[in-house]
Amino acid sequence: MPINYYLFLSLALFSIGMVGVLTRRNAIIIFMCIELMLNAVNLLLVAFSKMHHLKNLATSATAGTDGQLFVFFIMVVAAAEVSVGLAIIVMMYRNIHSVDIQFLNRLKH
Amino acid sequence: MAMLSFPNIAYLIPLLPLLGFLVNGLLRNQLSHRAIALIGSGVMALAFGISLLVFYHVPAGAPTILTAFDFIRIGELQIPFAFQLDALSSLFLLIITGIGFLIHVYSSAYMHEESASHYGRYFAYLNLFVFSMLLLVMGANYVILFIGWEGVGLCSYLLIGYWFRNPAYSQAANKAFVMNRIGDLAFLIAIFWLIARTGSVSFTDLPMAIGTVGQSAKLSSLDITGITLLLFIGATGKSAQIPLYTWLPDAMAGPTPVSALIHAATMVTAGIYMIARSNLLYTAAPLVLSIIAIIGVATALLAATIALRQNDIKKVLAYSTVSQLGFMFLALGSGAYVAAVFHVMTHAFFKALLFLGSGSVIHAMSGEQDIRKMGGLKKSLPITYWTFLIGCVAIAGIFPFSGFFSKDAILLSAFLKSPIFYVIALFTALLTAFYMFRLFFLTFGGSFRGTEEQHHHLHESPAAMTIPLVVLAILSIVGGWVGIPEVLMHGGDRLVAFLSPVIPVSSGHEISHATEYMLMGLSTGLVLLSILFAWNKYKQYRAEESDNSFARLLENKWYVDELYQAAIVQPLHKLGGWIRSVFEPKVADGAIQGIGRSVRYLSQQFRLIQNGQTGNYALWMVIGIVVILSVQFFLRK
Amino acid sequence: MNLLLLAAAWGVLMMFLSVSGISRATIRTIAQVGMGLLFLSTVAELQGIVFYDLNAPAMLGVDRYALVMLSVLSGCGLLYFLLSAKDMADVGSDYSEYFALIFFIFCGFVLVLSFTSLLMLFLGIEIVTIPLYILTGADKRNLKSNEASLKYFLLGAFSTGIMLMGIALVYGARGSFSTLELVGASGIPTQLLLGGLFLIFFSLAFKVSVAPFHFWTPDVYDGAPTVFTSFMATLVKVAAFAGFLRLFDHGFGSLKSSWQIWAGILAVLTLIIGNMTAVYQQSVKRMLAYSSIAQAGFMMLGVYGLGDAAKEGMILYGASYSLATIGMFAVLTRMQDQTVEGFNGLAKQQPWISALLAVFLLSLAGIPLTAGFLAKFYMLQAALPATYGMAVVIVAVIMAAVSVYYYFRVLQAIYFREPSEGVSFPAFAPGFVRILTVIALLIILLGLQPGWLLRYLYF
Amino acid sequence: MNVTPYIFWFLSVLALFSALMMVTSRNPVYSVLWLIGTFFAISGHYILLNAQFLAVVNIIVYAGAIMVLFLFVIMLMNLNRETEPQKNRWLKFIGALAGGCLLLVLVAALKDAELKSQQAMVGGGSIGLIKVLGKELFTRYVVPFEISSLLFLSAMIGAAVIGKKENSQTLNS
Repeated sequence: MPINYYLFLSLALFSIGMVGVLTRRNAIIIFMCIELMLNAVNLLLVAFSKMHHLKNLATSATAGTDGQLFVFFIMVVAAAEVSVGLAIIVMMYRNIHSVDIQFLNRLKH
Repeated sequence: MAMLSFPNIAYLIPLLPLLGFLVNGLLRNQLSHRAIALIGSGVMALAFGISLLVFYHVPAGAPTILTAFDFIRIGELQIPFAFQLDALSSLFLLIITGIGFLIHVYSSAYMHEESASHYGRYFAYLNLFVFSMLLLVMGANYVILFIGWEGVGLCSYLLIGYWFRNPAYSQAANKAFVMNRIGDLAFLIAIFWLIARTGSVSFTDLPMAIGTVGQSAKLSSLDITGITLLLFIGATGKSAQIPLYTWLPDAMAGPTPVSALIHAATMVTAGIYMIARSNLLYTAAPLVLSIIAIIGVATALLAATIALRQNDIKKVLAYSTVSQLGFMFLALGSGAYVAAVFHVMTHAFFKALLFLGSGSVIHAMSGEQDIRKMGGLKKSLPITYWTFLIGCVAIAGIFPFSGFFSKDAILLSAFLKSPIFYVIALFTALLTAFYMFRLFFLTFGGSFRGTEEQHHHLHESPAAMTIPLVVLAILSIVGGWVGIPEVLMHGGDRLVAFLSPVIPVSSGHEISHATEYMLMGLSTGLVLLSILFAWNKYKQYRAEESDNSFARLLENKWYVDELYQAAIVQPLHKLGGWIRSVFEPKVADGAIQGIGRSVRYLSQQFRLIQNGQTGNYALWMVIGIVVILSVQFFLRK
Repeated sequence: MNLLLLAAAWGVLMMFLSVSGISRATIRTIAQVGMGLLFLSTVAELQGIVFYDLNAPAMLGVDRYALVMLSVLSGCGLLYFLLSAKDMADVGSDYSEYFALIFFIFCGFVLVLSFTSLLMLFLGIEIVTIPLYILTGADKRNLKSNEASLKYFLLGAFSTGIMLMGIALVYGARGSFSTLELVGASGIPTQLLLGGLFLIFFSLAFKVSVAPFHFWTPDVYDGAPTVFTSFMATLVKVAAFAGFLRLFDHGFGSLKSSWQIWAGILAVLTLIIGNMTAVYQQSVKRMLAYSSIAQAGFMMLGVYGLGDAAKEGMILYGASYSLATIGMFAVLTRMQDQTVEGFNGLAKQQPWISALLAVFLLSLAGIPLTAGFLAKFYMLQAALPATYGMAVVIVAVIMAAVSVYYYFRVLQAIYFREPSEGVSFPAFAPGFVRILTVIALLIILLGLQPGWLLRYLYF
Repeated sequence: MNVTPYIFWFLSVLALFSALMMVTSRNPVYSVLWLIGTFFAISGHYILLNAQFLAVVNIIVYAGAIMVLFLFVIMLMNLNRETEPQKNRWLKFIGALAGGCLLLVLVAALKDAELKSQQAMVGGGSIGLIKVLGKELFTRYVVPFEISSLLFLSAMIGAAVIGKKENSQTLNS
């Protein structure tokens, strides 16, 4: 497939995630939107890795593995982030019984 | 013992006050008043002794550069922590340490009623100030000069705020600091400009920068104009010139010896020192020189008119300082750098004398500063009276007092620059004589107008205060004799020759002896007239708008006087009052407040954006990204 | 690489100490010893004594810049522990876990300072920030702390997403994550590479709180427990900047014609916003939070200017700014009233502490003969040769003057005001005062002899 | 007949549609479900690209573990109703506009990039297989692999610190 298709698809997913971050008020949904952004990146990385693989097939059999391994690490980090993030959200919820970020304005000055 | 011979011994000059600062600052609770005063003044005496040594050893040719250590080294740029010993710096060293020593001695008595802790702190700050001032004049490059420059500003801030029980004082300290900062800004920008173009900030590299030694200049004329202009703006802040002068009168909130040391004799002359130091650059920037001359003469006139109407003894002296600084800038602007330095020196003598004298008066009057409530102090304060008189005569510029020679040199240079400058400067000199003698007569002449209790307490100050007065009075008389103009005595002008390694002697205009005599005679005669007029008007002062029949009779007898009064004095009084009440708060301070207001407005706006909404923060980020990316990818090509 | 192993080991040790039931004082001592070892091991490595070599040049490459920066960070970290370790006990009950997290953050510092692959940069930043989210929210009983934590987390994760997209685009353009191969031999950037470069740039700008990506900073710094704000605002920010500089100097340096001007614009914007907003803050903590943005603007000048001056300046700035801010925060935590008025008349009762605070404030304001002045000087000198350098320098100088205003408000309160009614100042322990004195002396020493620290860069 | 393009378009439309539905759903539970849908579509793309390992991990880790965790939290908080108050309409509009602009800018900037003629290898290639990736992971990538353990350690400590109940739960704001 032309790499441009993947590029645009993943940019579109990325932007949808971003729009979600900008328009929603529920912290969990915002967090999910961020996960969507990460997945868009993952898709793009995999596509690029296959592109580089195709391009450098002649010189190196393992060209492009970097990209897929990077995706693996993104998943690792995302899992760690999720555990911490959800813990923070739950802590917040325990205190104010809401996950609405618009209530988070005690710190304005 | 190589360490203790010239030039290495010069390291001790700044180190001694620093030592005094550390000892007095750290141990002030353990030390007695006596020990504190001894340490504070002792280090100054030693520093003065060494300065004398340096002064006699300073070679006539190339400056001696003492490199203490490597300070800043960024790639090609090297800025060592170095001192430069030459004619100009050694002269300033003498003034600073000498007058500084006298003022320390004076302070030991003046501040005696403070608790040991405060007393120690006061001396520590004073020593720190002297240390910074010495860095300023000894620095071999603009960065070291700037360090001293900032240091003196900081100490001035601390010392003005020293009597912080009164909130107005800390306000004044703030104002002084902010105004000084504005000047410092320009200075710093000038330094970076210089670095960007020449890659060096050493004074010894200046000739190379303007390309006088056979190679092409590193600075274009635009660069030189810009740098010198910025340096001058820096100088206006420190040396209280229009428009950054209003802090100096307010700074009089500090203790009187502080006013004498910082706000009369030393710190405020830093701007003049800096410009004299950069004279090579300035000579290459005639436009900036003209601006300096205009600002200088305008400041001189403006401050003198305000001084006419002041009743606070220290305020009169403060405005007089501003006015005298204006004279010095006029000299600089006229290219007569030596005259400016000369006036710095004589002014240091007589203005320190006047301030210390006023301190003695205030001390005797139990803190009263209003000259309308004084009078007749001649009998109770004989030493103060005589020394103050000498100071007044010197500042008025009567032959052969020191002020005569330096002022004459300035007037001459102004005359050569443009007759208009000369006329205004001469007129300002008349005003100076007038308000100084008004001050003098109101304070010492006539009969006592204070309360009975004050009258009872009147006493001459202790020896620690009067001895500095006497020494300064002697200096105020003889101090000018190093610069007797050629026309009066062949080879009399030793200052020009002495400073010639730093400030090249310009082979400029020649002026006939007859003209020079005429100018001298004119100024002396007019000044004498002006003093007479002040004597007549204020020898028997009651109250400003008194309806006394005797006074009216007197005035009627002098019909000329009334004419004078109506045509000149009243308008001037009005002008002085107007400047003080309208111009200063509205225009000069108003500009500063305007800056403050716009900062406040911007601050409000920024705080509105910072509204605590996470979503909005993300939105601003995305907007930032979109804007930058679209400009980058679609507009920048 | 001594520090990486040691910090990881100590982090694990601290983690297990939490269940061992030993006293807090012992835990604190162990943590302080650990930080001291980190510092010593880095200094040792600087002298060529390497205990442990990771030997993965494709991932990590330690150079002298990284080592000097790491010794500055661990040295400041040691002083921070000595000053503030006690205060962490007031935050919550998980005393030893906080130390463990901070040791893990130091592992992250190593990665951020010595990465040779974008993967390590990414991992390093995550290892630094994930513990920070937790430390921010460590004061669980305090809603402000919760809120700050959540905000920081959401915005931080958002910016991580942007960085990853940038890395993906760069990978698409170059086929490698190595920072040595970020720019092709031709040196002509493709659109894809530029797009990736800019997205990474934005994300790093977020991490170091450069405008307009700085909005999280005041809220998070204000909401977080003050001990941790002190850590975040100093060491973390400095490390992030060092990484920023490393990537854009070594990696994208040859493309500076495209991004340099933006670095300059953002630096100017940051300086203006940070300083202007700090001016009217009443709370000293919040003032320091805004001023940290302003200081970030100055550090951004290093990214803008690049070159040796920027590197040296970054080290000097890191040291001077961290030392002064750590000192300020340590005193602030102990103050009863944390507004500017709370400092009124401190000089009368605590002259020595006041003098030390004065040194910190003067250094932050950039007054000569303190390290802060030289740090600013180096940064301005770095920015000077760049395109439009003079204009940026002028703005920076003006803003430095504005910053004097708000730092001096505190100084004024300390020296020129009478103590407020009913406010008593805390008694400072002698040991605490000694450490503060050491910090002040270091600031003055660096202000006189920057070469003392910087020569390690070359010898 | 080559079915690859059809699969590609189908998966892409599915991913985009699910993503849009995730963002616009009022009910958080639906959002989670739509997001899982997106993940499946993306996993489908991975399979199409012959990145089998990632496809499996994506399903197991993301769709399986992480999203279940989300669902669990939402259920725990009893948010499974359409209770979420909506943002100001203007803010929503501006947010969407900003996101849209970013997409537009990026697409416009990158559409003429050097990638025009490049292809991603579909179907073939062995680099996505566990064998190849595993070998790389434990040789060249062993350092980051080890270091990511630190990340998990700190996340673990973090979750414990944050999640543990404080003894005295006094709220002060």
